[in-house]
Amino acid sequence: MSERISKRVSIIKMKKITTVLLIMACLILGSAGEGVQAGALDSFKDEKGVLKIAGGTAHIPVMQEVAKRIMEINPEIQITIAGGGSGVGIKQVGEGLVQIGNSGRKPTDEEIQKYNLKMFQWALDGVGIIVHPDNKVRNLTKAQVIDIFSGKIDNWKLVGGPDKGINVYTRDEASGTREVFWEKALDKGAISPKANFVASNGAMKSAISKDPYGIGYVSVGHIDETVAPVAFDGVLPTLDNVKQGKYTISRGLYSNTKGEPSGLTKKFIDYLFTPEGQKIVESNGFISIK
Amino acid sequence: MINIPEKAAEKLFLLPTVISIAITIGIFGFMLLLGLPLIIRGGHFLNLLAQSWAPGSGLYGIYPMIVGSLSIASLSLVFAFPLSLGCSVLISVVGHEVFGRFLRGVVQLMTGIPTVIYGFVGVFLLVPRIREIFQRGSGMCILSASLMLAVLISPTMILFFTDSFDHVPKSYGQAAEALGASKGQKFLYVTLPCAWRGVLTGLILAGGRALGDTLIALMLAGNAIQIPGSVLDSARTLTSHIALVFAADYESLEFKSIFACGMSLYLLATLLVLGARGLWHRNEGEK
Amino acid sequence: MNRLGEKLLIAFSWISGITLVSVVFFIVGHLIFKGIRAINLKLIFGETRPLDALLLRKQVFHGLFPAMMGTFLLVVLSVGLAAPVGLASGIYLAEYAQGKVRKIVNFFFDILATIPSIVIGLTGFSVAVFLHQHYSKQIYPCLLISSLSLSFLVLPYIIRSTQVSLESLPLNTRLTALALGGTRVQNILYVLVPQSLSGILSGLILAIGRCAEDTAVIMLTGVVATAGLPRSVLAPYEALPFYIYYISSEYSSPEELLTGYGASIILLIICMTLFLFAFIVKRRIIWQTFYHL
Amino acid sequence: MNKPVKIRTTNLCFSYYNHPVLQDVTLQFFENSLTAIVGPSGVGKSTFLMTLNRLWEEIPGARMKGRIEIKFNGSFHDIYARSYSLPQLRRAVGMVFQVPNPLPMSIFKNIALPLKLAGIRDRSLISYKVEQALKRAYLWEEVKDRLTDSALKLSGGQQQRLCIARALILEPEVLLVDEPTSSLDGKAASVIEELLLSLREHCTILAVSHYWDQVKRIADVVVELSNSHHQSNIYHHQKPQPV
Repeated sequence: MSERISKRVSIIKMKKITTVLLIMACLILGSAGEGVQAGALDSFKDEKGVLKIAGGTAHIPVMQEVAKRIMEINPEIQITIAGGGSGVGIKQVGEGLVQIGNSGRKPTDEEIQKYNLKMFQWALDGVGIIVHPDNKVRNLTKAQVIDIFSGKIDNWKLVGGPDKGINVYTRDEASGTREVFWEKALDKGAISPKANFVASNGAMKSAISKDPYGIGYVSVGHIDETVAPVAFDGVLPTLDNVKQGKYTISRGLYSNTKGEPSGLTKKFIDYLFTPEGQKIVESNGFISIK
Repeated sequence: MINIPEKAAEKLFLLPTVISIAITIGIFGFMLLLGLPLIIRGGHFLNLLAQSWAPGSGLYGIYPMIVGSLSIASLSLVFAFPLSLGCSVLISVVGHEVFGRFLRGVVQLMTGIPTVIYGFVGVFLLVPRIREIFQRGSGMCILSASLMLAVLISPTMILFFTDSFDHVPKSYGQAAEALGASKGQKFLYVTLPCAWRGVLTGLILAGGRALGDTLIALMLAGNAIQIPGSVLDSARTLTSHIALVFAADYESLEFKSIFACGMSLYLLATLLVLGARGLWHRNEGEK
Repeated sequence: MNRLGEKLLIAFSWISGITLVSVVFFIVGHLIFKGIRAINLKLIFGETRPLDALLLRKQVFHGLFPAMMGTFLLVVLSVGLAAPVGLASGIYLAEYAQGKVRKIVNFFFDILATIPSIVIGLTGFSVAVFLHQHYSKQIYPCLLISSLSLSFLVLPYIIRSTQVSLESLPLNTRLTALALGGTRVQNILYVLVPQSLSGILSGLILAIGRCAEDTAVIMLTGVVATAGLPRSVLAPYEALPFYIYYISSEYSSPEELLTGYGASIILLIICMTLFLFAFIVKRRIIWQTFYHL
Repeated sequence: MNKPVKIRTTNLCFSYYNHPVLQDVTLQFFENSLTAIVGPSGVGKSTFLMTLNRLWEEIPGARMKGRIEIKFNGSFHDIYARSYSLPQLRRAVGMVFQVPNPLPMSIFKNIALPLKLAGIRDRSLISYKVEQALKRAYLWEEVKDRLTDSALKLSGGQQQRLCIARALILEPEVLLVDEPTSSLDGKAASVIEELLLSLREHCTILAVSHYWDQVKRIADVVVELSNSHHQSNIYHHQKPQPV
C-alpha cells in the first residue's frame, strides 16, 4: 500500500519537473524569433548579445527608440540603457562596464587620453531654463539667473512674478547638463545649497511641471507643454535659436566608446548617423548634425 | 537514507553560519577599505562626520547627511510613536472585538506594502498638499518624508508593542482588577510599567527602519545638501546620498564619501542592535 | 487616574486606530482609483501579443512584462541562493550553537538584519566593480550581483524563521527520535525540520516578498530603466519596484504616469498576496508534503 | 529476587543548573521483571530514567556523575564509556514518555520510524515488523485497516500504545516507561497495564508511577526515591502474585 502511494507522489513530482523543463525549453527555443525586413537595420540581423549603454540622461529617449527598433528586428539582441549622467557614462565606458557611454558634454582631453575614448557627436542640443506653465515669468537676464541659482534672489516678485519663494532644482555633479549650464549660464557661479536635487533630465521636467514656483534647467529636447521655457537674455531656448547659434547655452550630444567600436556597438553608433537614426534624433527634439 | 557522520554534519551546518557572519563583517570591511582614502585625507573618520559638504573647496564631510538622516528619522518617530501606541492600546487593551482584530489585520498587511509605493503615493499625493498648505518651498521636505516614513514604521512598532503588552502576565492584570482598577488604570499602572522595555525596543527597531530606509527620503525629501533649518526645508539623508552619488567617478573623493555614509549607517545599525539587545535580554532575564 | 483620563485614553486609541486605517485606505484607494483603468493586458505586454511575449518570441516594449520577469528571476535567484545558507545557519543556531558562540552568532545576525538595504547594495556594487577590475571584465552590476546582494538582505529572515520554528518545538518532540536511537542529524532531518516546515516556509515567503519589493539594493547593483528580458544572469535587467521609482521621477506623459500607477497596483497585489500567504501558511500544517507514504 | 541483575547504577549524582536532583543513587534492576519507581514529585524519577538511555544529554544545563552498567550479551557494559555508541544504546533501551508523543505522520510511518533511523530499508521486513510490534502492543486489531491514517487521529490510549509499539519494534532489552497512564482514563490505563505485564517476558521494564494501587497491581519490585539529601532509600517488595 505504501509503495503505491509513494509511486503516485513521485509521478506527481515527475509531472512537475516535466512542466518546469517544458517551460524552460520554451524559454530557450522561443527566443529564436523571426525578423522583419527593414533597410538600415538589416545589418543587425546576424548579431546577438548584450549591448550596454549608460550615462547622459538627455540621450535616453533616442537610445530607447533605437534600441526598440533593433530588438524588434532581432530579439537575440539585448540592449540595456541606464542613466546616471555624463560623468558616469564616461567613467563606465572608460572602465569597460558599458560599451557605450553617453555624455552631454565633450569628454575632457584628460578623459579621452586616460581611457582612449572615441567620441561620436550625433546631435546638437541646448540647455533651457524652465518654469511651471502657470508662472508668468518668461524672461530672465543672465545676472538674474546667476542670482536665482545662487540663492541671492529667493522670491519670484523680485523678477516680476508672484510673491512666492523660488524653489531651485538642480542636478548632481555627474550631470553633463549641469556642467554646461553651470559653465555657460552661471559662469561657474555657486549653486545654492538649498537647491533640490533631481537625477535626470526627465526627472527635472516632471519636477518642474508639478511645482508652480520651481525653476530648473533641462535639455531642450525634453521641453514640452508641461513646462514653460524661459528666455535667457531675451533668447528663447528653441531648436531654431540653438541651430542658428543665437542661444548660447548649447552643447553636443555624444556617444563615447573605448577605442574603435566594433561589432554590435559599431552598428548601433552607425545607425545613429543614418537618415533613419537622425530622424529619431529630430523627432526627440534635438538638432540633427547633418 | 542519509548517513552523515555527526561531526561532519555539524561542520556542514557550521560552514554556512560562518559564511553568513563573514558577509556581515565583510560588508563593513568593504566600506572601510574603499572609504579609507577619504578618511586618511580627512585626517580622521570623526572629522569627516563633522565636516560640511563643499566639493568646490575640497570638503567631503557628510555632516549635512547625518543631520538629515537623524532629523527625518526622529521626526517620523515623533509622528509614529503616539499613533502606534494608540493603535496597540486599541488592539490589546481596549480590545474591541471587531475593530481591534480588523486593525491588527490591517497592520499585518501593512508590513507587506513596498516602500517604493509609499514613495510613489507620497510624490503625487503628499508633496503637493504640503506645498499648498504651507505655501513654502517645493513640498519636498523633511516633513513630507517623515510623515510617509511614520506610516512605514508604524506596523513595526504596533506589532512589537502589542506583543509586549500581550506578554505581561495575565495574573498581574487580574490582581489590579481585583483591587478595582479600570481598564485604563490597569494599562497605565500595570501593563505599561511591565512592558516598557518592549516598548522601548520597538521604538529602537522602528528608528532603525526609519534611518535605513532609502526610497522615501530619496523621493520625498528633496535631497538638498544643507543643514536644514526647518521641517519645511529640503534635506538629504545618508541613504539617499549613497543612492544619488554611487554612479559617480569611482576615483573621485565625492564617490568615496558614500562609503563614509555606509560606515556611519553600519555603525548606527550596530548601536541600535546593541541597545535593543541590551534592553530585551535584561527583560528576558527578569522573567 | 480619573474617569476623564480613562475616557481620553480610550478616545485617543480610537483616533489613532481610525487614523492609521484611513491613511492606509487612502494610500491604497488613491492607487486603485488612479490606476485601475491602466490594468489590462496592454499594460503588461504593450503592443506585443501576450503569447509571443510569453514564449519569448517577441520583445515587449512599453509594457511591464520585462520588469515583471526581471523581478521574478531576481526573486528566484536570490531566494535560491539565500535559502540553503539561511536554512543551514538557522539549524546550526537552533540545534548546535551554545553558550558564547550562540550569543556572538546571534549578535552578528541581528546586525545583518539591521544594516540598511542601501549599504548592502553598495557592498554588492563595490564587489562587482572590484571583481571587474581584478578578475574578469565580464563582471559588472547585473542580475547575478543583484541576486547575491538581495540574498544577503533576506538571509536574516530565513535564518530567524528557521531558528525560531525549530526552537519552539516542544521537548517531547525533540526527544522522540533520539529516544528511538536516532542520531542528531537524523533527528534534525526526519523530525525537527519537517515539524517546523510551516514556520520555515513562511520565512521563505517573507524573503520572497522582501526581494520583490526592494528597490535600494537593486538600484545600485544592476537594474536599469530599459533592458528588455535579461539574456543572461550577467546582464542588467528591469524590475517592477525600480520601474515605479523611475516613472515617479521621469514620466514624460500622463500615459506613462498611468503605467506607473498600474505597476504599483501589480506590485502591491504581489506583495500583499505573499505576506497574506506567509501568515496563513504559518498556521497550517503542511507536513503531508514531507511525510508522504 | 532470584532473577539475574540487568542494570546496576553506582553513586549516581545528577543536577540541573547546579541544582542537585539525584544524589548518590546505587541500585540494581533485575532481568525480565517490572520495577516500579515511586517517590514524591520533583524527586527526579523521570530524570533517573533518562540517565539509563543518556537522553538527559539533550537537555541544557544537566550534569551527571557516577557509573551505569547494563548487561548486554552476557557481560556488563559501562554505557557512558567513550567508545559506547549512543544510537545503539538507545535502540537497546527503549523509552515511552508520560504524554504520548506520536509524530504527525501516518500510523505506519510512526512505527517504522526507528527502523528507518536504524537504516533498515527492506520494505517487506519493515511491514512484517510493524505488524508484529502492533500486535505486541495490542493495537493491531484496532488500526490494521487504517495504517495510512494520521497517528494524531488516534485516541490517547491508542496513541500511548502506538508509542509503546514504536519503542518495541527494535526489540529492546530494557524498556523505560515514564508514568504511561497519567494522561489516560481508567479503561485505557488498564489496557496499558495489562500490556506492560505481558511485555515483562521479553524485557526489563522500569516504570515510573504515581499511583500506589497501580504499583501494587503491576510491579515485581518497587524502588522509592526519596527527598532525603544524602541517600535515596530503596525498598524491595515482593509483588503479591496476581490471582
